[in-house]
Amino acid sequence: MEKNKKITIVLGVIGADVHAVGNRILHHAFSEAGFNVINIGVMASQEEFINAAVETSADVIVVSSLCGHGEIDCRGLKEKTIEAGLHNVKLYVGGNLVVGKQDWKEIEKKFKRMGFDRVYPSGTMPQEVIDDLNADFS
Amino acid sequence: MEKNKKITIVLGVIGADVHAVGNRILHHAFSEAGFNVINIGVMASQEEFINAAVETSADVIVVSSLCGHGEIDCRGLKEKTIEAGLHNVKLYVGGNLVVGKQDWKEIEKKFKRMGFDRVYPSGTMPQEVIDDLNADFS
Amino acid sequence: MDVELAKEKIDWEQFKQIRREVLMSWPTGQEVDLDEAVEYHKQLAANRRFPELLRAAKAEGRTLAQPRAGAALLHEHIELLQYLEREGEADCLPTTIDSYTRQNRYNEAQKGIDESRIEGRSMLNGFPAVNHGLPACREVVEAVDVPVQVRHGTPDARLLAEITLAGGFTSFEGGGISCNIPYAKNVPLERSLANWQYVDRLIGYYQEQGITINRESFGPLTGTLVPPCISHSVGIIEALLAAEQGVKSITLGYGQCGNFIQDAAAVITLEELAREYLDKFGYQDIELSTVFHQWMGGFPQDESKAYGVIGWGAVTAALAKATKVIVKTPHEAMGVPTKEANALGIKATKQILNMLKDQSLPESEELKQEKDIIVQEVRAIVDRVIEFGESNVALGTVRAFQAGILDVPFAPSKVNYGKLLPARDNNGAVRLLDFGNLPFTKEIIDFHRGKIAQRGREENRQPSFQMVIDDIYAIGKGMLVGRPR
Amino acid sequence: MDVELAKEKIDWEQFKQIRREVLMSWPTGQEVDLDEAVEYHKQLAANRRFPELLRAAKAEGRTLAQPRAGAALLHEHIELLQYLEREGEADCLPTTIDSYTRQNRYNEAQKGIDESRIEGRSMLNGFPAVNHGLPACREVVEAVDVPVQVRHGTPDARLLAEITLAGGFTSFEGGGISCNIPYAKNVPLERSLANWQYVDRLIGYYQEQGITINRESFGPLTGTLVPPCISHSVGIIEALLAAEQGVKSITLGYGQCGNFIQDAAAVITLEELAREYLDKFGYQDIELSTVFHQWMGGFPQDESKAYGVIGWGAVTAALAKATKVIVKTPHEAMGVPTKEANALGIKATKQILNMLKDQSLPESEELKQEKDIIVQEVRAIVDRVIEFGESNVALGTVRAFQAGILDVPFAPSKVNYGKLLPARDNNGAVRLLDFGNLPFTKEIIDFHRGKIAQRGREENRQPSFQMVIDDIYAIGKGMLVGRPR
Ligand code: B12
Ligand code: B12
Repeated sequence: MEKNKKITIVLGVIGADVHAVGNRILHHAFSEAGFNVINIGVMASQEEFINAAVETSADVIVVSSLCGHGEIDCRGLKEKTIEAGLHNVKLYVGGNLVVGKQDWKEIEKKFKRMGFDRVYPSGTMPQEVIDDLNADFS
Repeated sequence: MEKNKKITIVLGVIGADVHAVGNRILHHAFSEAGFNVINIGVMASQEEFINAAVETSADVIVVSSLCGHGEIDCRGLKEKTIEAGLHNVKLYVGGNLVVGKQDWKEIEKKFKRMGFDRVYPSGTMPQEVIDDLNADFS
Repeated sequence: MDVELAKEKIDWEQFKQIRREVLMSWPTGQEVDLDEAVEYHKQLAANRRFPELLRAAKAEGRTLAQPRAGAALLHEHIELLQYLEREGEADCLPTTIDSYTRQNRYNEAQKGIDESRIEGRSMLNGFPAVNHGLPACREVVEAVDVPVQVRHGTPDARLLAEITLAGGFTSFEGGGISCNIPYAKNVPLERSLANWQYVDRLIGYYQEQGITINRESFGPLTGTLVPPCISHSVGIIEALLAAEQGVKSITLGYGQCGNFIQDAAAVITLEELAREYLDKFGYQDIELSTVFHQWMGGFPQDESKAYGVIGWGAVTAALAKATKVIVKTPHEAMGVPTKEANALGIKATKQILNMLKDQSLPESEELKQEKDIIVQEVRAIVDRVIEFGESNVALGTVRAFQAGILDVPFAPSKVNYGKLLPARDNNGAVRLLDFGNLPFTKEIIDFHRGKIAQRGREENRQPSFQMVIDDIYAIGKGMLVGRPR
Repeated sequence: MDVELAKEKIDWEQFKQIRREVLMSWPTGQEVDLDEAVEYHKQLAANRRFPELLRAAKAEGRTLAQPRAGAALLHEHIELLQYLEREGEADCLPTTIDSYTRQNRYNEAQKGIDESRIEGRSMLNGFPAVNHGLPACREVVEAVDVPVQVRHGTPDARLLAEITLAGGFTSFEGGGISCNIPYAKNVPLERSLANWQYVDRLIGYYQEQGITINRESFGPLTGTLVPPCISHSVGIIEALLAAEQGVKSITLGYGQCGNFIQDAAAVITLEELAREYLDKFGYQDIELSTVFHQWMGGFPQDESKAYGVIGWGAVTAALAKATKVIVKTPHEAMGVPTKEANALGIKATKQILNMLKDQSLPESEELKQEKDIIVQEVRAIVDRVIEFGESNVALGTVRAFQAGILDVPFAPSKVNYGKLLPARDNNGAVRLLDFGNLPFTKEIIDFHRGKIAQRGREENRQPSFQMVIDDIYAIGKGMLVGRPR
């Protein structure tokens, strides 16, 4: 990837989830860090993520799930990206991904198996993702 | 034991232990409950317990140990009662008997092995001991 | 929008027409029979009735502790509540509704129930009361000896209310604003307000039959740096709308901001101002109480630090003499708490509430100043809302949100104006950095500007969005004010 | 008693004579070389020096958090302190001394060390510093990056002070009254006062060499319903005695009573009154600070409830702006805490201290009244003590205790008069039910009587010893005021 092409991120909060604060901060942080951010906001369906990624030729889809329904809401997203021809688009997910306090190793495995490239626990600071984005796209 | 003979209790806090508040309350509670209380107070040595029991023909010795040194301080007390001919005197012990929060079952076993008839955890209310005294001496 | 917003108690015949449709939207709706429900409530023991408990607590000047809790499966949910009653020593209980049900997505809720059965653990973040239906609700209510409340955040809670109230719940949380702006993205205010007029009218009907149901507004809104003037204005409007439909027992909510003088001033003025406006509108016979929410924003991950946050919330609730406190848990930052973690939060809170039962915050110059500014701010907003509605409060609310006269920070809703920017002052009180279109006098604006400028000087930086971000992260990082590193 | 109580700084030559004996009382005494110790202190970094930390905290208006901690074996003790620094985020650390050492029973302490080695766990309730000796102390001090204080309750702490101060500790807790009355049974006051004049003179010597060592009085005394006037009087007398021997950095202690207005008033007046008396005696150059002890009486067994008690203590310390707070742990009712439990208590406390850093309790009528009464009471007592001593404060103290002019509730010591009976008033403030021989004016007595009578009326019972017992149990049972069932 050329150095001066801005990386495009589709950002959103999936499912019936309305937690808007983290989304707003991620938007701010990614923009400040020089990325091109397409923010589809809260309560975004899988289709909205896919459509936005197709329309903007996005490099990465960053999914937030805070409310606990991450397992149900994220299932099948990877398959839909492939159907849509987004073979090279990376999938990141983070937040409070499941209901309750569970073993993180298990959660990570579960979401990796669903096809996510990177999975982040609650409390992850934006800088960490920014560093990973820079690593994945350099 | 006759009904009208008052049961005599030797009460004290053993070793280098200065915790005086529980002692004062036990004294009050045992007296109110009709027992004859010989209170030798805090920082009482094993010898002081034995002497008081011999002098007053006590029925029971109630040892408190709060400060954590119960294991070291109580060792040998049973043997000393026997040497002193106090074969029928019962030995009760209670308080914060060891250093730190430990498995209660283990502590109880340890103190029973040392020769105590009854062993009480921290937080035991006076009424419980009074009930046991009444049971043991009726 | 063709929804009509009532400006007085909805005609019962008209109500019944809408009602038929509501009850048909999911099969369990058919289980509701209002006459039978009224009979059910009449035989419900006083210890299971929320309005009675609130009245008693208020008379004694004590603060009740209530957790949040809800699980996908009925037996699991009952077990949870019984545990919180027995081990957690909760004074009253909730039934927190899952977020599919909150969006009327009963099919997805059903999927969650089914998957929970298979996985053997709750896959939902709450209790899907509509799917479980009326008899299940009564099982819940009867399974415990303290009153149970429906807690949620549902823009269209009509069916939920029908089922749960007929199901014996004696308190219902929410409101046309507080269940929309923080909890939805695309729901027009006209619609959520009309839906909630329905809920209030339903409760008004129960009241006509002699059954008082408590109504509570969701004070914390987005839980994130919401200044008292905003949540108070919303609470007062929702109280007026509820009273209009015949509701007689109202609990006003407020989410802890963190500065105890501001928080105490908020709890005190919340009830005073609500009373003032209810009186003005002729609703003199309303029983009011207050509910204080322990810190509703981001929590520290560390459990002992979470206890610190919980403790501070308990202290403020007790000193401000709120009627009820909603309790957080040491798991808050992680996820829906286990029943054990939930009980720990309640017990820590109750220890403090009990120790402080006989103490309260004395009057002081500082407290008086905070109360004064809140009163001025709220009157400025609410008076304008009423004016905008030309005597129709609901309509005024819609117009006020359009105009940014009412504005909720960090709200996901598109109908929210979204220009307010709050930040803490140098003592941690929440002030405004950007006022959007709030109808504030120069005096009020200068007060806020002065307070925030003072902090800027202290921190040697210009107030900006970075300051706000720092404040949002602060409590999670063990601070109240987000100071620059 | 043939002990002589100094009324001015002890002559250095005379001191050295006693010193020879002291150092000979246990082999490790021979390790102490004062000149070498002074050199050691001179190269000790500022971050390891207590007086510097206290000065900085006071200037910033923040409250430091300090745990209690001590284990039998050296490596175990160091591990404990490092853990509390790293995981617990403690601002400063203690070395709590075991209770055999406190009674100079070094043989038994040695038995404890040996048994701990065999059992593989600490059989002592603290660190036996005398047995471990000087090099071990320096290992402790150098193992962590924050200052470490010796905490104990030793009537004769002369050897302990010699070894630990030469060992690099920069703060020493205790006093001739506060380490006797609550901590001993048969030790004459003349003797403990003289022993502590020795300790203070030793610190005065370091001061003469340019090394400031902080001295702290043990405010809580028996930790059980001790009214502020008693602990303040003791603290002020100990401060005067320390200043007399050349001590320049003094921390005044107070144990939380539970009513926050009384507690805040106590912290504020403690420093004001100490300053007043130090000035009166011509000691103008003393650096003062305050330490607030989280609830020192019986704790709840339940750990979440213990967190509640800890949180309330943290709030009061922060709002009253104490310089330091001594932290309890969720294991308090059980026993010496594990290092993990100890860290949890500190973290919960620090979360609150940090959140409240920028807040303080505003002045109010109620606060003013509490301050006034404490000031009146303390002046009544301390003035009489000074009068009794005919310009010899130590002698006055001995006579005052004999006469019951000074009296500590629930103290085990035979030299304590033992007639005071405290009880809570209706708001939880600690008042007096029986005054013993306290030299109080009718006005003060009427104030207490009125307050307790008010509670009696509220509870419909005559104030009696049962009320006191109920109060002692109350916090353990989740209350502050022990109401009848
Ligand atoms: C504020 C809040 C609310 C507000 C939200 C207002 C709004 N519209 O935004 C309100 C009160 C409305 C609310 C409602 C609910 N909430 Co809520 N809420 C919170 C809370 C306290 C803070 C969230 C927050 O704003 N944090 C601050 C921001 C900055 O942090 P953040 O959201 O975590 O985002 C950051 C990181 O997670 C990370 N991140 C986020 N996404 C991603 C993605 C990637 C790829 C990466 C790398 C990083 C990343 O970066 C963000 C910026 O730093 C959390 C608990 C907590 N965290 O302390 C619960 C919490 C998220 N809520 C929860 C729940 C259950 C609900 C409700 C269902 C029920 C309820 N308890 O009322 C409803 C659900 C509504 C819905 N349909 O979604 C649960 C989720 C449970 C679970 N996962 O097990 C939590 C964890 C609380 C709990 N312990 O029960 N909530
Ligand atoms: C107040 C207190 C003090 C005061 C005591 C004042 C005095 N002279 O009385 C002061 C501050 C001086 C003090 C000093 C110390 N204390 Co202290 N103290 C406490 C505290 C907080 C409360 C004790 C109390 O008065 N409780 C109220 C009374 C009514 O309850 P009680 O004493 O438990 O007694 C009741 C029951 O236990 C029971 N009971 C007692 N004996 C018996 C016997 C029988 C047979 C039965 C059936 C029942 C029974 O009935 C009593 C009446 O209800 C406890 C912790 C706690 N419990 O919360 C620590 C505690 C006892 N102390 C402790 C320690 C270590 C010390 C010190 C070594 C060091 C220190 N931390 O400063 C010194 C030791 C001094 C010494 N040489 O003994 C530890 C003991 C540790 C352990 N066992 O592992 C405890 C548990 C605190 C802790 N978690 O570290 N302490």
